[in-house]
Amino acid sequence: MDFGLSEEQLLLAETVTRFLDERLPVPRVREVIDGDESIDPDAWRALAELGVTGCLVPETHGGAELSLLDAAVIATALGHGAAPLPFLGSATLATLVLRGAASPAVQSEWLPRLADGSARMALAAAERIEQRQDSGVTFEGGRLQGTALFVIDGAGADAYLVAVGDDVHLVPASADGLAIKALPTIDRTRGLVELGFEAVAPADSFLAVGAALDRAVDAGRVIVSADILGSCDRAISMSVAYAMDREQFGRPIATFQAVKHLCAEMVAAIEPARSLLWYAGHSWDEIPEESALLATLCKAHFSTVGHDLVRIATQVHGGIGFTDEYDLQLWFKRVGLSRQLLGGPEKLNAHAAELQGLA
Amino acid sequence: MDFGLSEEQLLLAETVTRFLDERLPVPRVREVIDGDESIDPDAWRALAELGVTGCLVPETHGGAELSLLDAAVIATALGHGAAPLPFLGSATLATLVLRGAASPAVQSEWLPRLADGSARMALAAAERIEQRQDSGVTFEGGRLQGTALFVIDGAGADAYLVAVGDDVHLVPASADGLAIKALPTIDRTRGLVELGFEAVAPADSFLAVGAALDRAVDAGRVIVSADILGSCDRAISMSVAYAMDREQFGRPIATFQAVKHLCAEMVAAIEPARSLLWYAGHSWDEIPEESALLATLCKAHFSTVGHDLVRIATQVHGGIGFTDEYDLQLWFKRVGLSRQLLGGPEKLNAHAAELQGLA
Amino acid sequence: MDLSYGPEYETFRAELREFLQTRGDEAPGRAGEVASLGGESLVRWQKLLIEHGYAARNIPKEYGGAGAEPDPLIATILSEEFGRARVSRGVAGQGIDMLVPTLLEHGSEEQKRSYVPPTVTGEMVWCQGYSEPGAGSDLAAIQTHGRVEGDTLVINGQKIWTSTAQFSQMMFALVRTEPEAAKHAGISYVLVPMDTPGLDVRPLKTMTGHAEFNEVFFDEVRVPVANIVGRRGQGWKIANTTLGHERNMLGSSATSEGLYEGVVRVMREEQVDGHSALESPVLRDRLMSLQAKTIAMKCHAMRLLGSRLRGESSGVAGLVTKLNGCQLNHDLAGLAIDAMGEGGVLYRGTDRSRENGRWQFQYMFQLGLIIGGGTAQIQKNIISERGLGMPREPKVAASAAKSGVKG
Amino acid sequence: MDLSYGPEYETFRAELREFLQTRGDEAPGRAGEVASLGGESLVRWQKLLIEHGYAARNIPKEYGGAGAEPDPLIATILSEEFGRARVSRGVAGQGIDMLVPTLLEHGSEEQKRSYVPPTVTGEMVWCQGYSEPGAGSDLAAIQTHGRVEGDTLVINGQKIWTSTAQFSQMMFALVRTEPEAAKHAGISYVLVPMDTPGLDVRPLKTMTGHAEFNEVFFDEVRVPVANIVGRRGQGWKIANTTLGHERNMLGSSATSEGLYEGVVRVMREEQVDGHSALESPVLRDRLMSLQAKTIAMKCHAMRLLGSRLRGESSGVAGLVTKLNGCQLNHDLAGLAIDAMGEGGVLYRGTDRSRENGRWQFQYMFQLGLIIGGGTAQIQKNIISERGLGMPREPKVAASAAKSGVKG
Repeated sequence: MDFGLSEEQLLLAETVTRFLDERLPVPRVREVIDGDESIDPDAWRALAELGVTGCLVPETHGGAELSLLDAAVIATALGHGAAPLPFLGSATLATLVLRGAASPAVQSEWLPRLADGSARMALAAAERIEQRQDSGVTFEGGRLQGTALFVIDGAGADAYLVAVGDDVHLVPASADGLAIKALPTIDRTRGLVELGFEAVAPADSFLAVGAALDRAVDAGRVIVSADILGSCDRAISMSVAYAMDREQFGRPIATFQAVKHLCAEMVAAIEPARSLLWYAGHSWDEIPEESALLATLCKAHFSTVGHDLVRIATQVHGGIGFTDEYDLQLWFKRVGLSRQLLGGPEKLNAHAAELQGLA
Repeated sequence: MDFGLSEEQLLLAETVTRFLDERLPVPRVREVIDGDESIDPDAWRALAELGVTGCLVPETHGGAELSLLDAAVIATALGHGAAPLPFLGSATLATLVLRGAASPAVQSEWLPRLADGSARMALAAAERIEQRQDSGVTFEGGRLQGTALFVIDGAGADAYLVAVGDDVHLVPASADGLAIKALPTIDRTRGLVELGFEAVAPADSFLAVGAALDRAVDAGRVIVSADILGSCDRAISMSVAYAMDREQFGRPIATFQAVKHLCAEMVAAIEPARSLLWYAGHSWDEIPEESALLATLCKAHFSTVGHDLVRIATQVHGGIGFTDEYDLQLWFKRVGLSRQLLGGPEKLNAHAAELQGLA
Repeated sequence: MDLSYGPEYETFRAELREFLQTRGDEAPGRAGEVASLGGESLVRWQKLLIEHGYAARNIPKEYGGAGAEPDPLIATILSEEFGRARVSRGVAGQGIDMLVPTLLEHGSEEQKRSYVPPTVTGEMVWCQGYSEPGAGSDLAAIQTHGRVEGDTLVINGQKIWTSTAQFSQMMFALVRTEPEAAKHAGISYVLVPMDTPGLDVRPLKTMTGHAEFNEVFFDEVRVPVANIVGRRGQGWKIANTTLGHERNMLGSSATSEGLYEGVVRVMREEQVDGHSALESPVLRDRLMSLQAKTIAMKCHAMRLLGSRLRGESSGVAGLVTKLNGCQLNHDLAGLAIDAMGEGGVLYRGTDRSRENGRWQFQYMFQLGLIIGGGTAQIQKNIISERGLGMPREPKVAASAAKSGVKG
Repeated sequence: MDLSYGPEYETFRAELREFLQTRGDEAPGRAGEVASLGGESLVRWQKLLIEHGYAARNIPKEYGGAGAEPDPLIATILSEEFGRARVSRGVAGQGIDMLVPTLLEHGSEEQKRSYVPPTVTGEMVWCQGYSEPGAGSDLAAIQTHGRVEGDTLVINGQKIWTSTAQFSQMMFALVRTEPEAAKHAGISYVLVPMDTPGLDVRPLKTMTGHAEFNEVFFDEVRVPVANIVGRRGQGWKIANTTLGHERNMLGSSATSEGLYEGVVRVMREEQVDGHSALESPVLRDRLMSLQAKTIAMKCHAMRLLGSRLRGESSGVAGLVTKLNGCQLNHDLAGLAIDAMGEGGVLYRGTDRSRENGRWQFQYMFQLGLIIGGGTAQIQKNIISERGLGMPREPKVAASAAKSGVKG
């Protein structure tokens, strides 16, 4: 019996955090998001050496074949660093769909390249979460037609996995008839795109057997939760440090009970949530019969907790927390995006009730 | 243009408050609720002289024929005093149904007696708010059959108005086949009863034309809101007084920012709610086309605000607020009952959406 | 309770409507209700409004105003009718709203004659120089200082959160002129031409990605000592007479009403899984809770107006507007975002984003307002101390305060 | 992460199950998991449990315990299996949970031999005398004082919130014995027989309408000076070693899980307008939010257990259990009440009331727990100071503090 992170997981967290501190400190993050690309491809390739890019790729395809809890540990560090990297879209969602359902040939073609960071993919499956007006993709006569919205980490991907019902179509970014349009969001550390399909012929198509798509989305929800966790950790440590440093009315604001209590409320909210996240991550590999429910409740909970928490952190900071120059806003927005990604709290709570037969 | 209470209304509030301070101070309230009757009938009759019992009875029947806002001013004072008096059930709900729909003969028989406090009535219409299992009344062959739940201020009433659909049946408390059973609630300052009908022949029956029942329920919602307002005012003033008096760690707890902020949050929540209540009360007489929506939203809002507020007040008090001996619990429970009466927040929000065509 | 305005006011209203209908198209801009910046067409329009008594109404005629007695009901009618007609109300902003009342109360005759008339007509635009990086909630802690050299005040330091600084000719600023004096006592209220050498305006980008504010840097900025309003060292008291006013302006109920209507529209139109967001009972429940609060804030504004009309203090009721209003607006924007689902994250720059990112902008901007102009924390201090008579935070010896950090 | 217990523990679990199945019916009471009061059948059962190593497990054999090494996993298995079998775990309460560890650490050999064995078997029941009307959050402010007269300590004062006082033979109490000493330093930890003349127990009714607690009055209560544990004036330090433990005990996740299951049942069964409350999307949304929190608290308890197993400090994570747990339980009860609609207001004494007013009782009682045993305010102080290293509230001169009230 051992509930908690292992030595290896703590080391992994430390390694990724140190990497980000060195290679992607906040000034570099700002450079990346102010530039043309929404991610830092060099840093991503460099992370391949640490096993990050291929953490969910099987060893047979050159990956590290880690657990989802390991991946969540990585995602927490990436959230903590507000890293502009396609961990959710490419290393989690696309990787798991390929791993779960693609043919051996497709797996052999793509998984090694995802693992070594030389290629990136994204999953177009927002329709599974929310069906929206003016979007949706059909597949008829061997051609894809329509629009796929909110493709996470879709900017600069080499190929897209496009879900149409339970079918998945692999479309290279260079495919004829494919239009890729960036969707500017509040959080510029992660990129969403819209894909337009005009009679696009996929390079490959396969059926997402064994609920591979749902499993990938479950995993994605755990990973987004982990990202929120990392963001919240950062927001708390920035708030405490700021409160110790900043003086008002002749004393550090950390001596004001109101400020201390705001910090305490943030911690009180995040610590049980962290425990929930670990369990949800663990269950994805080890207790699959519980994992859909746990991933759903976990993401709903983090959406709410994170949302409240970054507001409190901004309030602790006062005016400076509202500026662009001060870094807290990066996490405020990152959590703002995460809250809605792969379903907001109302949506997920309704889904959780259905999963248990309570609705 | 004059938004706010008039001189007369302020005087009315003061008069009722003074009356309660003298005739129904808290020790007397405790005596009443620890006794056999759930109300103080002498105080009720004495209030007739102040025009309270008959405030909504037309002058032609010996009442004061005041506005609903006036009645709300009275209800605020009654809530402030945690008064064990049937203002909601008899002076508001039953009176308005009689006034709105009963025959001249029935009005002449009952309204003067309600006005002078010599009789009390209650309205059995919970089924209009929530239809529940194991309850409901039918009227067939001139006989009432079934069960009516949650009859507000029904204990010791001389007669009951029983709503069956849009028909209203007048049943004297002494009617054959009528069983009256007290329903113990958390708040002992107001009494709910359950009525059992075994082939009961009503003394009179009439149709609640012109939405008389709905109008009465709207008015009831305003009056409950006003009662919550008065309870909250009392909870705030008790909290502030306690905080100024009580010392911890060598100084009055009122000097602790956390305590001050809790008090500020209570005030910040209640003041705009007070404004809303006044407007909802005013609109019932003056802007009837808006008043159903306003009464509904007002009650939903007060249910939420009051509920949070008495919890905060209890927290400001610490352990003593949790004792029976200290009086704050009277208001904690009074608000707890009011929250659910005539519909809780979810129910009322849904109703408000329907009223506006938003659902 | 009487919500009618009475016949004399209805006459005023009718005349105003007539005016807005016949002359409204002379107003600058299209639909904006107020314009804080200058410009020829605005000045022309403002002069016309003053002539009719529709602007600068309570400013004495000798200083360029309409010279009427204050009448909150007239003020309300003006606000209602200009809003309804969607016509510019003429000059607004910190010059006419904050500086002019201050000068009329505390300024020298010379200062009144020089500054009030052009400010009233919109020919002179002002910005406010109060906040500093080290003095947000605690304005008395300002560090920008001026040393007196003969007839000249030489200012060094930095101001922050100055909106419209880039369009202003003048700033009214708080400057520490008596370094020896106690915290609140050493501050002066100074009028500074923005083109004075050494004064540098830099846009301040906020989390919204836009520069709604500026920073203003002072490097040996020289202004005449005569530009001090009132006596030296009195600035704190002078500034406080207008600060209260600003706190009331923020979080007005009209903003909430507009946002509420907008959320209903979003929820009606936004379709997810074939249902409008309005069909979601959970989101609808949130909407109704916020509608009750929106109406409550509108009623509350009417109540405060009622108190003013009766010449009564609004008491504690007057202190809670900002705390509630900004939070409500923020929550309304948050609901709109949630109603859009994943689409709620989109921001400016894509036609997929509803109203070009308006809701995310409001969500962030209203949070900024909760924080700015006296944080929620400070508002709660004010409510508990001024409103409830609770004691101030006891003074802490500086040594105890600092040693606490290590403790 | 490894949620299995390993074979040696599974053996222990199997033996325990066997025991519970074969001998469980010898336990007193029907289904209650713990019994804080005495009684012959409980003492017999407790002795059987100790013999098997299922109770008083870590208390040395010489003092009547089972003498095993502490093992959190064993403790967890015991809790799980007794809970599952719904069999009494034997003696519980403040004597065995709080006094015995304190005596083992700080008591004299004489005290250990006299008090530990009968406490362990349940023959001697204890209550705690810490809180006072004037010292709730601020325990160091206690006023109950003892003056030494030769070998005797003469106690006067009052204690409050003493549960089980009416069933106890003994109280362990904090008594100010050195009036000259500084606030924290003048307190002693004293063992007081409840039948001492001058000691008066009065039930304390709470807002639930029931007396879950008592007040205890001391009027010249005389106990031997030898009943002081540790040295005179050391009581504050001694009490604090066990207070931390109490804070962890409250708000355990099992209570929340039980309440959550209860709410689901209520919502499934409660029909309004022909629909179960579970069919209300708004109430269901609230239920799911609380389910997430309930599971989170369960995971959190496992995490704290994990830290203990590894011999690590649980850090800040260990400080947040009570603050979250009691609030969660309160909110769960609140949802159940809302699900019942108007029926939610019914309390004990009518068959129309579901589970005889259980939910209203829990709603109030859990609020009492939020307030008691260190209010939410104090919990937040602890989290920010011990957990985050933020400074303590700076000391305020008494004069400044009091004058503040008038200011």
